[in-house]
Amino acid sequence: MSDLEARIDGESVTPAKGWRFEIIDPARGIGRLINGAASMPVLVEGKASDWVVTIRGRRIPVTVRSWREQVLAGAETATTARAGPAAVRATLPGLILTVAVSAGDPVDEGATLLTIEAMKMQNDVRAPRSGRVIEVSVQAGETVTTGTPLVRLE
Amino acid sequence: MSDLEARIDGESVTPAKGWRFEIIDPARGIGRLINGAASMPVLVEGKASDWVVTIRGRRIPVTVRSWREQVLAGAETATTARAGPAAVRATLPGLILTVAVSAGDPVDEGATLLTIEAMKMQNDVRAPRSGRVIEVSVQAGETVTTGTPLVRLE
Amino acid sequence: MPPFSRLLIANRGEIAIRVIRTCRELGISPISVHSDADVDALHVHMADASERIGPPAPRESYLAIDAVIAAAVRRGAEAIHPGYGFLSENPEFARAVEAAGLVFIGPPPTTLESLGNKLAARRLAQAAGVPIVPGTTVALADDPRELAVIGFPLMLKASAGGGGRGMRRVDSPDEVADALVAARREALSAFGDGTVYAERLLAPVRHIEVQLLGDRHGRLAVLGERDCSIQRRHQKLVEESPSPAIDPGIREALFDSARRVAGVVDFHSAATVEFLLDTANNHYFLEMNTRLQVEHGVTELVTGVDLVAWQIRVAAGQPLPDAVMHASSRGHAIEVRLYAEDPYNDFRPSAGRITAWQMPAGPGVRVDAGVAADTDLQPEYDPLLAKLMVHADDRSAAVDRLRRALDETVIGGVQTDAGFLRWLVDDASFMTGSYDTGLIDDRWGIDHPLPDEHGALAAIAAIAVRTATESSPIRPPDSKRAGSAWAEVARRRALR
Amino acid sequence: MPPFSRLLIANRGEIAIRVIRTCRELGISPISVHSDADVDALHVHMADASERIGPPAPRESYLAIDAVIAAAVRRGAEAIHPGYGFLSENPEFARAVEAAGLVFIGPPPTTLESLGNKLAARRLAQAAGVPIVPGTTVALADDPRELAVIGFPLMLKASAGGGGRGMRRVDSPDEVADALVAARREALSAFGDGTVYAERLLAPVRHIEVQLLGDRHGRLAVLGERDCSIQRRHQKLVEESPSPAIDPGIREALFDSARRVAGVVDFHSAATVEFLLDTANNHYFLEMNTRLQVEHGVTELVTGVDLVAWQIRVAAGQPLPDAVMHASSRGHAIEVRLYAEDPYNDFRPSAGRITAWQMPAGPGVRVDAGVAADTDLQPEYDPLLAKLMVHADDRSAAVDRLRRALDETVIGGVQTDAGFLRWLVDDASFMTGSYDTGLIDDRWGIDHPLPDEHGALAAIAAIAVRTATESSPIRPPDSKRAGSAWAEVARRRALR
Repeated sequence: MSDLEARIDGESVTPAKGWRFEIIDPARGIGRLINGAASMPVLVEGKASDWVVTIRGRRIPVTVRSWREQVLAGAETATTARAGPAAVRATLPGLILTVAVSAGDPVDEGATLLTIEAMKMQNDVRAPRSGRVIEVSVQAGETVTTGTPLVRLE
Repeated sequence: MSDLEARIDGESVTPAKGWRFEIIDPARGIGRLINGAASMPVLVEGKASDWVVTIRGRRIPVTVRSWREQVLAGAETATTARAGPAAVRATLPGLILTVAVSAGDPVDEGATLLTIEAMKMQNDVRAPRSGRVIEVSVQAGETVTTGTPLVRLE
Repeated sequence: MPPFSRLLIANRGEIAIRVIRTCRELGISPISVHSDADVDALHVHMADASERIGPPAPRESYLAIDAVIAAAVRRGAEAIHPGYGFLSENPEFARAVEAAGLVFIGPPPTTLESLGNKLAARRLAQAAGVPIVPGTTVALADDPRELAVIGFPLMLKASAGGGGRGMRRVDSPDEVADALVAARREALSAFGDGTVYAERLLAPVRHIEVQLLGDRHGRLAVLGERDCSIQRRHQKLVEESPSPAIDPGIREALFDSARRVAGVVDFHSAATVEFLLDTANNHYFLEMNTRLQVEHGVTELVTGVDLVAWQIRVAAGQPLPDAVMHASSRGHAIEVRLYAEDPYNDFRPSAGRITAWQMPAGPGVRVDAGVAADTDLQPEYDPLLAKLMVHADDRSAAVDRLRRALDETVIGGVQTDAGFLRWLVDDASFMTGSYDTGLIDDRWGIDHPLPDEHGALAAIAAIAVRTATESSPIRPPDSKRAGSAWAEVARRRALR
Repeated sequence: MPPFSRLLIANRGEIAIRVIRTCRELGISPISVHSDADVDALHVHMADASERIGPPAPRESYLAIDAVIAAAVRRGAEAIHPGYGFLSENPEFARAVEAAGLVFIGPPPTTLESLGNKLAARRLAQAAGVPIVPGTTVALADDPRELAVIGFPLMLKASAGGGGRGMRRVDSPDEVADALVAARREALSAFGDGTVYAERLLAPVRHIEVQLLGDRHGRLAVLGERDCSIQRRHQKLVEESPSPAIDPGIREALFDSARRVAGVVDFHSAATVEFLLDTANNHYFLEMNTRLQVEHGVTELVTGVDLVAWQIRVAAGQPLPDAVMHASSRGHAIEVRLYAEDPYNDFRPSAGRITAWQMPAGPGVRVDAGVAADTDLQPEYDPLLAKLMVHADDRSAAVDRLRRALDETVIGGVQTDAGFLRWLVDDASFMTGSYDTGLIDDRWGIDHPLPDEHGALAAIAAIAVRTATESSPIRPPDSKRAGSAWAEVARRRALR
């Protein structure tokens, strides 16, 4: 077990002292964290190195890797970081209402790129960083699903 | 479908007219019987020819057989009916409290053979028909599970 | 400030969970106990910690005083809640709890003692001027001549009894000898005490009980009555409040009798005084149960008073506030007990694994369950699976709500009494509230026949499902779900 | 005699199920409708029959008047319950229902019309002598000079609006032009009407609303208030009754204003008058919703009145009895809405499949859910999953019960607002009841950071489960359960 490292948001996390985890309902992934008098129900979903732990209603993605997996992953991350253009993707499914930019436009970080209507709400999609628009992959009136590439920034 | 015959307690049953069955939750075997305005939730468990349908809280064992299976089953039943001694088995798990008969005793239908304590209750096990006791397989103080042979009648 | 910081629940199943929930609401850390049969039980998983107290047999675990107290001490619990059944009315246990320096959530040991002996309780009630069921007030001899005076039919009852055990109906003088032997044997085996007494069998009667709640400062709240007349084997199946059978005058008479009985003992915590009510509206003291009743939730629904929370608070010395003292009843509540029992076979316990478990929800529905899907029923223990309670404006709306809730209920794998309960809500004597304790014998019977139309409907469902699953490949035999042939249907639907 | 023999519910999700349950209790056969996205939805399975009314887009299904009425006629329904949202406040729909010879469960079409236009409703309330939020009572021009008089900050609102859509906050004069364009565009797209008006933005302020229930014979019951001050995007997340902010004098003033507004229209059925209450305890009319409110269950818990049952009964002409007219409030009730929304990302909707779904139960807990395990969330519709309600003696006990209930709640597969709600029950301003509509902005924020201790606990859990499942063979990829690696643990445990 000491071989395994947990990471949240890329940061290594030291497991809490004094607590232990008990499996309750393996069919549904429910367990309980116990520390003497106190206890807390928790849901654990996932497999291999990718887990999502729900504590007090919050889904916390946790990467659990052995040293060997960490070395392999480190190499991969380095490659990704060097990659050039950034794709802005839909984070929720919905209808494209307006598109505010065209290929070639320079945009500032936080500028509105387009608007998606989902679940009765209009949501602005903003530029994650400053740069030039290389490509706009959607148009107003189009329906998109989660993960659909919307705009590519240089 | 017209090839399939349903039997309850060995009796052939004609499916109700005007009703149809709709699957609701296949993962748990839940459906609904529908007849125009009326409907009724039902649970269906089992496989092949052996089903248990729960309607209004009552578990109803239903045998569903094609004509071919009926012919085979008919031959088998005939054999069973001819078989000689009857084994009286425990219908629930529990502790044998008293044994009222010994091998060789003649018993009348309905006579108490032994007493089982289960779930806080004393339950009398009675002779299903008149006959002579061939063998008593358990003794007082013994714990039995469902299906354990208790007494054999001639 | 929570009344206690840690509390051990010396019970299992739904009542252990009931107490765990209140502990959490009061900020108390709940500790459970378990026998080897209950390692994976729901109540164990819901507590902050659980202590093993012995093998499956109740005598070696949930009834093992030393093991339970050792568990409480080991975990640093300050109080023990005994639930109902098991050790809840055992004065020896209550004394041992106090000797260990812990708080027993219940009346004082002396009170458990004087009321736990049903014969002593009869004498006590009589002395308090409360009418008792006609019968003997001393132990029966082996050849009891006094029975002739009482008259037949009569009931033989175990003095140390409860829960319908050690009871025998006697219809004529020549049945007395056999019945006495049987009652003594059952009483001795169940309670270690073969003392038996006799009561005239009153019929038709209703079983009506009064809920009491007292603090350690002499205040006693009377929290209404419950009608528990629907019984099999002298054990309750259905309870409701208010009783549809009584008017304010009778109610006040019952309350007065309940107060009198409680007044002659040193009382605090929750208790219930049980009465029989005959068709002339005379009531007779039956017994006083010095613990939380299975059906306490019915009272909670109509009065809004959390009985478990107040049991714990008064045990810690808190006085009952005026809001509890003067709590009034609102609307109508009914509880039905979901038992793993076969109503088509004389309500005998059924064994097995719960394959499907879907409880009703929505307005006016409360479910206190002790099991879930995939629970294996433990034959050592009481077959109560869950209590389904409804609350509505009036009795008629409550019955309609109960019918709706039962129709939403799905339990697979074992026969339960739900089949009886679903029949009951359409029964004329239940709908009008005019039933008595003979309802099951008189109107249901032992082997209620299968209505032809239900057979014809079952045939449709079984043929339809076999047809739908016909093309299914053979599933691995280790598949846990009972309706395993359905899996293929589910898979196909998921892909669509 | 049931009020109707067959009733169609022109809605989906939890509210359709809520109405289905009451239909069953009243002996009415419930008929549901569904879009192509909802073929397998829970509300469809619980009805006696369901009619397809179109493709997933609401405009082509749940908002398609002709399709809904055709479905009702086809099935022989005598009445239509519109639920909330969708067609519930649409006078054109109500007229079409009546034109088809069916009964619309709601106020008369003329009343929907006069109150549906928020500007007209403001004028109407003002004429009735009820204070309104300071602002315009006529439509804003494209270059509105009058805004300077109202003062900043102010809110632009859509006259045809509701549910927070078409609303824009304006903090200074130079933001007016852009905000007006945006508000008009959103209003036009959502309601087909770009009319906009302005109200001063009052803060700090509480949102308190009064529940009305009227019959067709002129009787009007005022069933208490609800405090709905905890909102995100001007949509409610938490509601409670009674309001912890008001005393009997203020309560009576609110009731009086509510009665006045209802008095100037032709009213029957259920409706809610919404007010803002400032720190000086002045109240201002906001709007009157002429339909069942999402949070109606809170009122049902404290008053014991079944609002849906009475909506149906008064629609059939039954008068309100005295018991409803004089229903009093008992105890304290709180509702929290479980939404598929990410409170760590500005409460944006989350999409996906619900992998685990375990709702709380036991004393004082009511759950009205629209989904279950294995439900795929439909992005076309409102992300409300369930309403979790608690009822207890007093507010403090209700908050403790809510915390306990949230700790029993398990939802897997999608992030919900349960993370916010669990934080809320420990927040000082919620515990004391002193919060206002700014609570989420002021105390929660947009990206609530992960407490270090929760990260450290998540690490333990993830490492423990990975370790426990390490030896597991690879599972087939079609396994539906998200926690599929757990399957091996389950299998090993079952064999033991």
